[in-house]
Amino acid sequence: MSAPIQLRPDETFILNVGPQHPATHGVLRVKMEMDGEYIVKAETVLGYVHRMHEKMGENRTYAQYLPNLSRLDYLGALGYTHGHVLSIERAAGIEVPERAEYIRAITVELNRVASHLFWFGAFVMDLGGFSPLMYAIQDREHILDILEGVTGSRLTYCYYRFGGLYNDVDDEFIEATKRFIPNMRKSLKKYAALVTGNIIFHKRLEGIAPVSAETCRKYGATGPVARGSGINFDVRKNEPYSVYSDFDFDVPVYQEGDSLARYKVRMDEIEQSLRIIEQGLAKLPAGPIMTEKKPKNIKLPVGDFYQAVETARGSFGIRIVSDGDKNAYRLKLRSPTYSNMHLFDETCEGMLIMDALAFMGSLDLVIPEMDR
Amino acid sequence: MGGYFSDIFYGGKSLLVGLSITFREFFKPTVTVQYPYQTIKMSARFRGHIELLADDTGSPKCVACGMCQRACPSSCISLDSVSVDIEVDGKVKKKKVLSRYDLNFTTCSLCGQCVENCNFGAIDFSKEYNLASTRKEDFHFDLLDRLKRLEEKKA
Amino acid sequence: MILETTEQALQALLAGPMPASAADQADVRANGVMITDYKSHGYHLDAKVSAEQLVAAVTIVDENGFFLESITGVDWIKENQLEVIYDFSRYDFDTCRVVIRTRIPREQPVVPTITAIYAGANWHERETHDFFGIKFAGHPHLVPLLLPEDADFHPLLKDFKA
Amino acid sequence: MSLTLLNVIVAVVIAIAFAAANAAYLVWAERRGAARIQRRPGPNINGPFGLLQPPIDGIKLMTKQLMIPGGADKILFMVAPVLAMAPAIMSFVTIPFSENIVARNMDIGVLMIFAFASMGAMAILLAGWGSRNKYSVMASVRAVSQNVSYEIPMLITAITVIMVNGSMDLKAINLAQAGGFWHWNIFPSLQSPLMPVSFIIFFICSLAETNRAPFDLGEAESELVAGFHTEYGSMGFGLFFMAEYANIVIGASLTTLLFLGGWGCPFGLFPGVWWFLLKIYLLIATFIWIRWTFPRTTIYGLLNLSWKILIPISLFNLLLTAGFMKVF
Repeated sequence: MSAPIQLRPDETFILNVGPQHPATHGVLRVKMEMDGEYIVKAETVLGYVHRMHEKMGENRTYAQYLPNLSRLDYLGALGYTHGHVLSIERAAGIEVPERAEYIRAITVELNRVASHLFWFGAFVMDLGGFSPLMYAIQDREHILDILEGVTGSRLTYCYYRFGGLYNDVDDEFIEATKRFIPNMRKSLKKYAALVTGNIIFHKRLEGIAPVSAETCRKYGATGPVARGSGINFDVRKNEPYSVYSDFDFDVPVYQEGDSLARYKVRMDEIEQSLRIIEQGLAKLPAGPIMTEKKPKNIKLPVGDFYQAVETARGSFGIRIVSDGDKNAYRLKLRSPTYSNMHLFDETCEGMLIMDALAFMGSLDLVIPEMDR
Repeated sequence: MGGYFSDIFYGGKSLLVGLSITFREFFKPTVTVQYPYQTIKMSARFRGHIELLADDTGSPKCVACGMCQRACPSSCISLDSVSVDIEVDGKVKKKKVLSRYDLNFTTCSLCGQCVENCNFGAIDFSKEYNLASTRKEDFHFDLLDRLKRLEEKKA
Repeated sequence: MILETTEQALQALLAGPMPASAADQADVRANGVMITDYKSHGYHLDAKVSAEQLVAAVTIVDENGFFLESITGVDWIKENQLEVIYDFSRYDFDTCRVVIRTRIPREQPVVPTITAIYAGANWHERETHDFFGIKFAGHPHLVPLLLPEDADFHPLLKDFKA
Repeated sequence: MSLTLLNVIVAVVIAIAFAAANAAYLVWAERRGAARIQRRPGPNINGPFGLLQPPIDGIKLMTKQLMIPGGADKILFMVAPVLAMAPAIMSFVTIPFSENIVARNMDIGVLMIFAFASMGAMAILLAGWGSRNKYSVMASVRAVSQNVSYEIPMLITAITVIMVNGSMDLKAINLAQAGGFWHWNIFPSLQSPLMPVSFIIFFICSLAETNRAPFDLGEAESELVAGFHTEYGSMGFGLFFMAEYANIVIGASLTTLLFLGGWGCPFGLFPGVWWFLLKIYLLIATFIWIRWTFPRTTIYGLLNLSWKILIPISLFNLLLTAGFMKVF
């Protein structure tokens, strides 16, 4: 029997966006209190893919924890494993050969381009355009092929080791990467004409969900979200790690703080990553890819250690509290989208649902990385 | 008022530019592979599940030291050994021989720590990727048996 | 630059002597501010405060333009204490990472909330509550975030058995 | 008398069959076209070029269980898909495919098609309301406000054409455009110098009226899950799907008849049904092409476009045409 929907005209209703919803790209749930199509209040509910990676960090040795890091963010996994190996190397005082660091930087940047490409496609699909996703996936597929050729896997890489790399790159990798860069530049021009210049796309994003620099600071937003709000913050520049100080690249910053600015930041970042890859290939030194004393059974000194890296989504931090054992006493993962998504609840109040979902897309969410 | 018409003009132009791009893409060749009918070459470093390697005589190189078992983050390897007497130069010696090597592929995360930690080069990645099943038990591999079958096929 | 300003402000708050070295870190150390070796530890300033001084310390950090990186806990079961660690960093090129930590007894794990200062602390505090059972007094919505809604266990406590 | 009746029945059956066949094979064409744009092959397993895909999909949809969600208004829920399909088929009755191929020509053919087209909005509203799903209700309200606001510029441009040709009879309108392409309504004449603009407005409106991308707000899948047909499965969904494509064919036919000279040849040679079909399928290809190129507009962007751009321009055009007709 049908029961009438009883709502007074001034009454609001609850709309559950998720846990299964096309716009949330995974299992994220946003409980929205709606007044018609306007959002009165939103509450994000996390934890649908929570796997307690931090507890696993306490139970496993540092080396055994390596595969976990690539399961955080399946789109830009190399950045996260980079953070882990850097933190261990910092704490244990392991010197890494230059060649290994260069290869790390090149592969991380390739992975960043792949991640941004996938975000670009998925974002435009959020806005209703389907073809750009397919074009972006085509380009991303080339990167995955290149990375598969050197790491052996396509998404959940386990390539870096404490003190170096799992294996060296071959000529095929260098050739393929050199071929890829001009093709990618051509594709970027295509995306600029097809999507960035499109009037419908502009009208949908311009002025939508402005996030002020102060809000970013209060929520700890990093990465393209902060850079779209006029904050010139990139861990690669602010706190140079690895060999990033050797590269000449710019940090794209836009002042507007709206969804379009966040979009533009990421698209410009692809170009900057390509520049880093180019320079890295040109400068790639010869030499070993592993430290001479290959460390086995790493034990860290007692104390706290923090390492931040710039992943595709923002500043990823890893805090290790060690009691001198071969596994961590406490291992905290600071994931960037966790802080970035936190903005959403406050910012989307009073927005139309379609703008709010476009805004959510512009935050570049990867749910497993948020839930850890 | 001028903005009104220039908006319409540039907006319309951007739409035509978009249409011209998809029009050009329409006539380009397809890039996909028709998977079950066509396959692409696997890269040399592809990491499938692990497999045991045989020495010249066809028996496994593995000496059952258990390094792989200890290195594995998700403890998906389990192995057993028996000690057998063998005669070397007329003397009877005891030697550990691998009797069981099971891989629980359901929990394996393909990190490669086992292969790296093996001091005898006794395990390597297989190139198999067509692994699909509706039953969990199909992913509990008996690698010793697998090696035996591979050797028989070779012989 | 900012390192000295923040350090002085925190010193003034604590008004205590500075520990001589970082060597005795794992032992329960007295409240105080300490400059750490960035190269080996990854952060510049380490301030240990009491739970009552926490809000004042975070206010100092906020006034100096830091952003909240994360909040987490550590279970020091041997000392029967829980530690809450606040990480702060900066957006500008005056790189300075500040760690503020406080220890509380395990039996009564209560610290004041900092959501009034940093709105973004909301989720971090909820997460810490999930994992350690640390209560943040004054938190507007302290319900499980990453764990199920009805979770009454705290998995990162060292005596937690699944 | 009986022979006429038989004629009408046969014609109506043919109209239904044409609508159904078009709906089925336009889905195939859309999937193949989209695939080509995205550089994939598209459906190609079932039959040559995947041509057996539509009947197989149809069988699949028909064999599925018809589910009615709990708490839904059963009658409205069941009626809505039928109400979506019926007016679409009815409109075919009065569309002349050529001078002689028409089920039932009417003096007020244009009016009749517009009348039936407006009923599509009601089907969407009923579907959304009857499903008792918040997403569906939101989608249907969107779709109705969209349909209402785009009917206005569409009708105004249609009135411009009617004024120029002096008839509401689709056949008469086409006979007035007979001859070479310079006689077509799309080209500016002394009576109405802004006709190309009218054509573009009419084309945009027919995109919006058929709920096609970039105006597919009623089924915005990334926001409202599947819009008004979220709760529909089986043939209920199938009917909505077919109605959408039938509406596209009507939109394309109407554009052809009003602006592109209907069944007339561009060079005045061999007028006939083949020219008509060629024109409507070219227009439909453009519909598909547009859908796979652009992102979706916002609801306010959509209404702004209608009320701030299309309606003023079409009204101005109407006035201009009236003035020119009086002067020349």
